[in-house]
Amino acid sequence: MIDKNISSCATAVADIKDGDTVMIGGFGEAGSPIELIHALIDHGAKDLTVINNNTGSGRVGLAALIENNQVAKMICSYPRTANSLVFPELYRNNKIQLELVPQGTLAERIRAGGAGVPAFYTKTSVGTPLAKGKEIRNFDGHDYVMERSLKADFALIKAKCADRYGNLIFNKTARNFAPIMAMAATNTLVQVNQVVALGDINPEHVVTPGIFVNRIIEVANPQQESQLVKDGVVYPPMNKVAGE
Amino acid sequence: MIDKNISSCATAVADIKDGDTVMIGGFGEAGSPIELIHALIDHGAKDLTVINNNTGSGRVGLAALIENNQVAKMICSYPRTANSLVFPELYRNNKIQLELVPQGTLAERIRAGGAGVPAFYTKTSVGTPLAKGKEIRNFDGHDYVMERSLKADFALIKAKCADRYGNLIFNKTARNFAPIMAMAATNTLVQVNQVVALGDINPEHVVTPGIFVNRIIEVANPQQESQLVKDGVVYPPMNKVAGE
Amino acid sequence: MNQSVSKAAQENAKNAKPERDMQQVGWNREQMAKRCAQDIEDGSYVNLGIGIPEKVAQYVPDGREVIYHTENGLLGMGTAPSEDELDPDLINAGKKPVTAIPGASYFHHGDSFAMIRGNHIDVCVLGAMQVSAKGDLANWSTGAADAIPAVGGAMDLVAGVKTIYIITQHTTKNGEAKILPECTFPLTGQGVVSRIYSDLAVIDVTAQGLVLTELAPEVSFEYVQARTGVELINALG
Amino acid sequence: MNQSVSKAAQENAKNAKPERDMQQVGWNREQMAKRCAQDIEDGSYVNLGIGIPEKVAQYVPDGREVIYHTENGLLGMGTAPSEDELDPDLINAGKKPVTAIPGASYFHHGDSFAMIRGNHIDVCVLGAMQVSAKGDLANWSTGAADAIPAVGGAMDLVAGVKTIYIITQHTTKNGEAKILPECTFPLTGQGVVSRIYSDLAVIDVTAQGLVLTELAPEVSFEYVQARTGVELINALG
Repeated sequence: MIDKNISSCATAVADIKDGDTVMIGGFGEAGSPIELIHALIDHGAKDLTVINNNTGSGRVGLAALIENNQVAKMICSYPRTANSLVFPELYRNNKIQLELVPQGTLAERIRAGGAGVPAFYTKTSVGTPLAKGKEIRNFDGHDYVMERSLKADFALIKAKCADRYGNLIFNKTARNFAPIMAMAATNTLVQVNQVVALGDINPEHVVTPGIFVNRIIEVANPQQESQLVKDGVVYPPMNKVAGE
Repeated sequence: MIDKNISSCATAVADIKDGDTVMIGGFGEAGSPIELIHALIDHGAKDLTVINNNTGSGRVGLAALIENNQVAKMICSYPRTANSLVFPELYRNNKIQLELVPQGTLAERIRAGGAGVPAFYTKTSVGTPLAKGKEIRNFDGHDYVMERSLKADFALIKAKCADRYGNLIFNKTARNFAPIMAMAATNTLVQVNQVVALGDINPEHVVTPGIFVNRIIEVANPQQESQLVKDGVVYPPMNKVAGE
Repeated sequence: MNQSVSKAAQENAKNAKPERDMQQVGWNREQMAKRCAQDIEDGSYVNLGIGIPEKVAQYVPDGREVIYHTENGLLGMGTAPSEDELDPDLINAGKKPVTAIPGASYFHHGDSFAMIRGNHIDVCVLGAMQVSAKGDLANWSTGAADAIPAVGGAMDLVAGVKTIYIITQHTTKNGEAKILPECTFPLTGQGVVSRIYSDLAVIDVTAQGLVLTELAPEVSFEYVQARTGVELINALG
Repeated sequence: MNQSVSKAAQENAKNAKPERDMQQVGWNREQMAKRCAQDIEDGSYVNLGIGIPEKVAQYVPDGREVIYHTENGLLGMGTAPSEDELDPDLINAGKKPVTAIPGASYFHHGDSFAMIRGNHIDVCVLGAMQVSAKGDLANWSTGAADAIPAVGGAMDLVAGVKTIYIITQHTTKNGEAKILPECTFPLTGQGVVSRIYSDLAVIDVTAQGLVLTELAPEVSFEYVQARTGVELINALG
């Protein structure tokens, strides 16, 4: 019998190893799997390569994972945002690597990783510093840059609903990178607001078919990143310096 | 104001020119836009390159378009099926060209055409006659073949519902090639069973966003290819030889 | 897959041509499918080819939940429909009417073959015209000049699915070997086959060569070897 | 887009440095957005960058229906939400809360950038740090050594959208020209800009060079030319 439900985020992330590549869903806070990220902080795996569009904000979620020195390298398109404090400081001090990728190329590299395409060509970044060192090739009179696919050992994503097969639906623009990351990771871990019965999701409405999902963890009332940042929350709490 | 509704299939296909490339949706009869194809037969554009997974069956729809000598070249994965009579005879007599493409490569080439990717690499067909003359390249110890994208001047597809923006939903496995063909064609013509009001399709359930659709034609009760074949229908009727 | 064999094939497969018994020897079609079904694990995502492979679904042992993929855009394919359920828009890759189980999902061809190409399907069971000692598969064309070439999704499946099982008669109707040192027909894929379920035996493709791991009842290793174009390793003796 | 300008930029842009009037000359931010909005055609699919470009949506003339794309996965973006409508899962590319109009659709990042890369979006309006005579655009980085590089979707947009409009102050805060023979900052894209809407003028990028087609009220061609790093073609006189 297929039942991808896992009892806790801690159990779900338990086999993430030092040095693994981890894709983390979300665009800003929309779709950010805060509870799974915090479980990964508790778990402690280090030297991770993390793929996310940004680098988190405040001192929770992805930013906290970075602050906790678990991330050796970020692959992202926009590492600085409002309330992004952790990454810029580490980056300026050469304590974290950055592979900067245009957002659409990042998405397509992930999609290619999931679709069994090792490399593809795109016009994006031709003639810019981000094409440096990459193969340029002319097709039909236009220059394109060759980009390699991205895969991951784990994907940590958030969805609205799942059934026990792992079929997923999302909420509005929180969908963003999750469906393609689910395709590109060996192990896809999904925190969902609600687990529903098999058949409750109309087969026409499934966004991510269960074949791309390995573990489901129901987190009925997930925390909201912006609220945590507003409240000055620091994760893990012990990282908070006395007197702060 | 945006209203992509067109009054008739005849009007919708009127600007298809001799020599155009036309993608036609459907996998067998599921999703085959019979009424649009018949309008194209009435219209008469010739020397077409047609992209479809098959070559039609009986003497209606795509098979009839081929029989009517409008197709110079087929790009498809499986040109012979049960009740496929027209193509094999023309092919054996060198009256039609065939570019045979593995089904998944066909799909990915179309998707690439729609996604602005001029070429990509795939393992499919490596070491087989279908890779002949194509670039083979090794990534991470495995050989891949380079495949070019496919685009079209027109796509003729069938959907279940549309709104005036051109947002589409499909019925079951009749979805097949339609969403990617809609992306890859300059002009996407869609026959739909029902046109609904704006907002009647849940934004979470839209399969093909309206940006990929140019013209909608409501065909409330489309003909079913298998029924036509069973009934011995020939299109256009005048092609039926006396005494048949 | 077209399992018929051309004149060219008959002339090429010269390795072993004992007379084929008219009487039933070894497993019949149902039994081959049943034997293969034993190796479909609980929780697998499986794509079944047209013909005998389709029958595998009927024989998966009780207690195992298996999800069937059909490359025309459905995960969670069910059994054939009743008259009432029949919908010409709900078909399988063989263009036959099917049903969808609770927990199914529909998607377009691009996404469907991303599943295949991206190594997400666990097992694909296909028929064969020829299999080589290295696991090369030929099952789409005899290479005959007058044939209408047609490949469908076969090349994508063998290139992308994690494990490829072959169900095939051990020899052609005329008794020629289908398991050969090299395929003489055009390939579907190189080194893609993991295991062969024939009417006579179960044979694994390994780095050491073809290993016979199981014999049909009342069939001897020698009987199988005599009908095989390459030397088999006998794991039973 | 970060519109601040580094020391390096100040040193590099030596072509034209007249004193900037403290008093308002030419169009203000709202007027620039309004002028640009006149050129957004009925039925267009439009992506608006952060900052002044966002304001364009407010000024599209009545009677035109325009559909806004935001690259984080929404076609049919509406106005800012009321308190009641606010949903942190419904945001734009600038991570600000938005709404969705009837007829909207959600999709994932792969599909969203397929729309962009595949030339399906008609118009993108962006800010600029520098624009060259050939329509090269620099709007993502000053190239300063200590800057945290961040590109977002800018390179994808300029490479994939059919028409790129730029709304920008004609000069930097220090009065240096932003329209230059060559961009000195790292490029976002080569030869991608179609038209520039500055506070002083509307300028088209053509094969013949930069063509001034319109002047802000009370602004002379000579005034604009003096603040531009390349020779302009005057289409008005």
